[in-house]
Amino acid sequence: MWSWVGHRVTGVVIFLYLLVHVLDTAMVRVDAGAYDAIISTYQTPWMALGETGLVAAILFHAFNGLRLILVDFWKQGTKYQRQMLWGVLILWVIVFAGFAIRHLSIAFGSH
Amino acid sequence: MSVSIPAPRSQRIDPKYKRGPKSRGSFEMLAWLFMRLSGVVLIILIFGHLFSNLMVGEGISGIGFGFVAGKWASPLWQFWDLAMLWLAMLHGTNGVRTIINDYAEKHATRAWLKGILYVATIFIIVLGSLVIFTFDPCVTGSTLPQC
Amino acid sequence: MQVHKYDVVIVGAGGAGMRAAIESGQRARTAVLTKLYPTRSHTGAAQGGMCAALANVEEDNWEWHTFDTIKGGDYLVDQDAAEVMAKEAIDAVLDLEKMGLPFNRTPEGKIDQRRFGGHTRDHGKAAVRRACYAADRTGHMILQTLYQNCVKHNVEFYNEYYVLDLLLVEEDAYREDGTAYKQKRVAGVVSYDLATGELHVFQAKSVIFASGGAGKVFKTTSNAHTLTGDGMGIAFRAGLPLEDMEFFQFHPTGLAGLGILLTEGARGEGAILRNSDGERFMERYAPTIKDLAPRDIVARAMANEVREGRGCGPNKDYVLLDLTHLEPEHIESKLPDITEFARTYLGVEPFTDPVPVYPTAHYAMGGVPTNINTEVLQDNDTVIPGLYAAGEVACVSVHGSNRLGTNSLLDINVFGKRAGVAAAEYSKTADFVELPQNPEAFVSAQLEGVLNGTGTERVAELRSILQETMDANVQVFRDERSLKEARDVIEDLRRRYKNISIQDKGKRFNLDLLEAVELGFLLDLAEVITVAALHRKESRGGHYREDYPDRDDENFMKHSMSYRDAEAVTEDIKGIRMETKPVVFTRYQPMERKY
Amino acid sequence: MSTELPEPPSKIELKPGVGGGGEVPSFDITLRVRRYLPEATADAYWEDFKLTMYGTDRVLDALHKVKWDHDGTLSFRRSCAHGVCGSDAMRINGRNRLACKTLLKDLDTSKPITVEAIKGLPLEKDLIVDMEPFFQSYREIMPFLISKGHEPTKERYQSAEDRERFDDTTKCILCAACTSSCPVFWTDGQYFGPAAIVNAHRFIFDSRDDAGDMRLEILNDKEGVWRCRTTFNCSEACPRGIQVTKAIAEVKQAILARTV
Ligand SMILES: Cc1cc2nc3c(=O)[nH]c(=O)nc-3n(C[C@H](O)[C@H](O)[C@H](O)COP(=O)(O)OP(=O)(O)OC[C@H]3O[C@@H](n4cnc5c(N)ncnc54)[C@H](O)[C@@H]3O)c2cc1C
Ligand code: HEM
Ligand code: SF4
Ligand code: F3S
Ligand code: FES
Repeated sequence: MWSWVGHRVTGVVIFLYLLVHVLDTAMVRVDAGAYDAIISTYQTPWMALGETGLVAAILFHAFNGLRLILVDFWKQGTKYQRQMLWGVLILWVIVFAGFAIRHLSIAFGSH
Repeated sequence: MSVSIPAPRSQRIDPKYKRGPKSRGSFEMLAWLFMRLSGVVLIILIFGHLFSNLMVGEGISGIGFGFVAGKWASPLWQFWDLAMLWLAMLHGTNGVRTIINDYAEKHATRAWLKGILYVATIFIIVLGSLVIFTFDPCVTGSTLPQC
Repeated sequence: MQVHKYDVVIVGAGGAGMRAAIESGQRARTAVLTKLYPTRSHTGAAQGGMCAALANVEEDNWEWHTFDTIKGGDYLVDQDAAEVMAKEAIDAVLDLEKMGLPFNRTPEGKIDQRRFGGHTRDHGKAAVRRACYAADRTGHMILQTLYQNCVKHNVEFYNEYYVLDLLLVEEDAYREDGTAYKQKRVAGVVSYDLATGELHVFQAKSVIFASGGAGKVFKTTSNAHTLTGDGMGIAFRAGLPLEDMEFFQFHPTGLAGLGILLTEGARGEGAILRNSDGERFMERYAPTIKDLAPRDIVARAMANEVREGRGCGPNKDYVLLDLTHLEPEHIESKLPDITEFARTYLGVEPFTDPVPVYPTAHYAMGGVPTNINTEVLQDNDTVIPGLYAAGEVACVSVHGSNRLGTNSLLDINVFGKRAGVAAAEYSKTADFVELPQNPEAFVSAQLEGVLNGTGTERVAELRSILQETMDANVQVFRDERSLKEARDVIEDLRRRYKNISIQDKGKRFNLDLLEAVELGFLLDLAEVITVAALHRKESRGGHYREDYPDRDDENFMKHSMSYRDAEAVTEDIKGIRMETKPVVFTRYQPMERKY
Repeated sequence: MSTELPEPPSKIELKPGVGGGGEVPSFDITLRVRRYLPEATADAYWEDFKLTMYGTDRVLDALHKVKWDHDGTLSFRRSCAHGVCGSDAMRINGRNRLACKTLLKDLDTSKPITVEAIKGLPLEKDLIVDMEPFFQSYREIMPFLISKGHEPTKERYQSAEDRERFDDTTKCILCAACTSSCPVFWTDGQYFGPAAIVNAHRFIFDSRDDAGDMRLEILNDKEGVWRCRTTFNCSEACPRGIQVTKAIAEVKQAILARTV
């Protein structure tokens, strides 16, 4: 059940972010300077942390989404759902660690 | 203290447990299918997006107006972002629609929330598409060399 | 109080009640009153199978089945009834299959059959494969299938309605020879809605009793907590006789100490019993069919082993059921549930270790007397128009003094169907009998009495004393001393019962109140069982008197009929009159019962 | 097919101490029950009972002990006491189980054992809920064999493999442990719920049945299978070990296969 709660929460978080993200990207159509100003707030360490969280959410949602798709379409899916959940978590930790190291070092390093 | 309570169980089925009318067609099935198909495609799109924006080169620090303009100069990236926008929005909207259906108990609340959701979705999709299609590297404030 | 009117009212939604409802529901306006949700009925606990001479896997015919039933019942079986049952068995099974029951199949796709205790080919020559089954969940599948078909036919259920009284009126009538008698007629039933605490009177042209057994008079029993003999108790209080109540079946293989049943099908599939010496002791008691001898014989053999010091365990009070020589896959496919019971409840792994077992109170052969058309009798031969009974509550009598395994699932289907048809047909020709004044008066006074009781006795305590004394004194072995002891304890409990009080005074889901009412039924029935057992000074089938170890056809080849009668005194008990009823013979003469 | 086996030996050596034994250990527990007595108080509350129980006792025995020795007003349903009738599904330590199948010794007895009614169905009293909505969903999926064509005189034939196809879902005892553990069912109670789908599955995949399409049509609904979010709570709760989520997945596939 908790994997589902996680999936739902991350889904909503990503969705809300997406709304904002499209709006801010829309600034490129209005004024290039304004866009750069907005983007520069993304480049502050605080926002970097937020970005990292967002990517964590996307990664979990994506991997777990794949698991759900396998549960639905692969014959043995329901049998191995628990193992696959472990797989999702392990994959998530690895990929996320890789991302966080790179992203945070860039974000903090540049300031 | 004793509270008065209505008789609990009627003979047959209490009207309040009656299910609403059956939904026609296979909308829910198609929505379900769409979630899975778009999910698979989104993985590629989003991972590609994240990778090219945050991992390659200077990562987040490299992003700016110029970066975007450079990307959208290529039709591949235009198409990529357009597909991502549509799929993610529809996927997300449908996801949030299920969530609203789950948690909003009253019919009116449901209708309102979904109304807001759909308006927001349409707005964002239209806006996003316009931005991608009508992108102009020489918009006001642009400091790109070609302008 | 509310009054409802139906053509047919069925009391109980177990196998018998729902089989009747399927028939009756399609013919007449029918209501089913049940104290449990239908699928909670104890028919669902039955495991092993349901016999019918389908001859799907080997040669068989219904006459052999009749013979086995009669012999198994130690010749106290009414042979016309046994013939009806064995003959209609075949259709009963096929009906269920057509309703959708998922039987296990043979390689050709027919219904598979397996061996079961006491079922033989050609009058006892060898064990025969006659039991149709669905793994060890036959009863579950029957109950579900019947409920499904009730849903299909839109049967009206009143769930969690406890029937607490039967409304009978008496009329003057004359027999053919001119003698006068009181003819009873059925007007309806009074029930209690558990959810609201309201009384509902159901007026009906026909009433079918299908309320199941009474195993809870004993402590160690395979029966559900809710099998408190309500139907029998109600009939007895309403002045109807109870037939053959001394015959109670003890199933050999209950999980030791718990009573949870391990089906005889286990032995059908090859499991055997062993004592503390590792000896397969059934070879001594029934040299031909050994572990597949009828239940009474096996249960006594087990009790005897324990009594003679060859029991196992710290208290040497049980024997072992050994499945270890069987293929695990075979057990897992044929007996999945019971192996799980052994694991869950005793922590024993049946594939590697033998399972502790001991006889457990299982089945009431006796009950409300009916003829083969399921019409209830008010004496040896007078039918009560409109009143029917089927299933464990009834005594047709197809089981005589000992029921063969699988014959009860058969009984509920064959006679349940007959009852449903007969009750519906009767309701088409009959008028409603007028309800008596204040039909609910008796029940409401009784309930008020319990609710307002300020005594010091607790229901649970009285019940556990009763159950313990019945286990100790009226079990597999009985004698005059033990029975008298039980009788005295019951008498004392009846006195104390007048002085009970309960804690829940509410109207909603007051199970405290109903447990008190149920205890009343249990006490009545325990008393009848004990008195009838004292009265029958012989040993036959499930009734074994150590002081009279032999069958005595001369004096006791007859059914016993217990009546409630304030005037009478039997075996020093006031209020019960014992009479007898002849056994119906068609073609099988009594022989010594040997296996 | 009873295989013909060689006669087992008349006598065997028993392993020492076989058949269990030794003193049955006793232990103390705290049973924390969610009480709701609408005739006395408007709100539900927790009540603790301290009990001494024995080795093979189950949660049902503890509840009986409370009812019979301490507080007769405690109300709960039960009948068979060995996990076959489906009366006593309840939430024990936060998980749906049958009280009669949950041995106390398998729980952590150092902490209070919490017992409450199953969720999502209207609460009536203590551990008793109104089961009608649950059975209503069950009835709606047409849980009975519908077979067109004329009836054979004898049984319909069915191969052992065809019989095996739906074996898992025939085991259902309608205890509602699954449906009342489903977070989607908790939300508004409109979802058909896993139990109804399990019972539809039992007929959809029965080779003798001809109405599979109608059932698929019923479940191809906004309250039908598509509401399942594969949370697996149902599979974990089922006391009969039915692979509930798998059954639901198979029904989804069947609907897809039939429309696409
Ligand atoms: C563990 C076990 C295994 C068995 N295995 C086999 C087997 O393998 N083969 C075989 O042939 N037989 C077997 N039997 C015996 C057989 O299952 C039962 O005898 C038979 O199912 C009884 O069916 P019934 O319909 O008469 O009663 P039940 O199924 O017990 O139903 C009784 C019904 O009456 C209702 N009721 C009771 N009192 C009242 C009241 N006061 N008001 C309203 N309703 C009431 C109950 O709600 C219930 O619906 C087994 C029995 C047990 C206990
Ligand atoms: C990265 C690739 C993605 C994959 C593989 C994926 C996969 C899925 C799947 C399979 C579901 C259905 C779950 C179910 O039916 O139980 C789902 C639900 C959902 N997704 Fe995604 N998704 C992805 C990206 C996104 C994005 C970008 C958003 C936000 C815009 C999003 C928001 C949602 C929401 C809100 C739900 C509903 C959750 C629920 O009902 O519990 N997803 N996702
Ligand atoms: S599927 Fe399992 S949990 Fe659900 S009702 Fe059936 S038996 Fe109970
Ligand atoms: S718990 Fe509910 S969400 Fe689906 S997997 Fe089971 S039905
Ligand atoms: S009491 Fe029957 S399932 Fe628990």
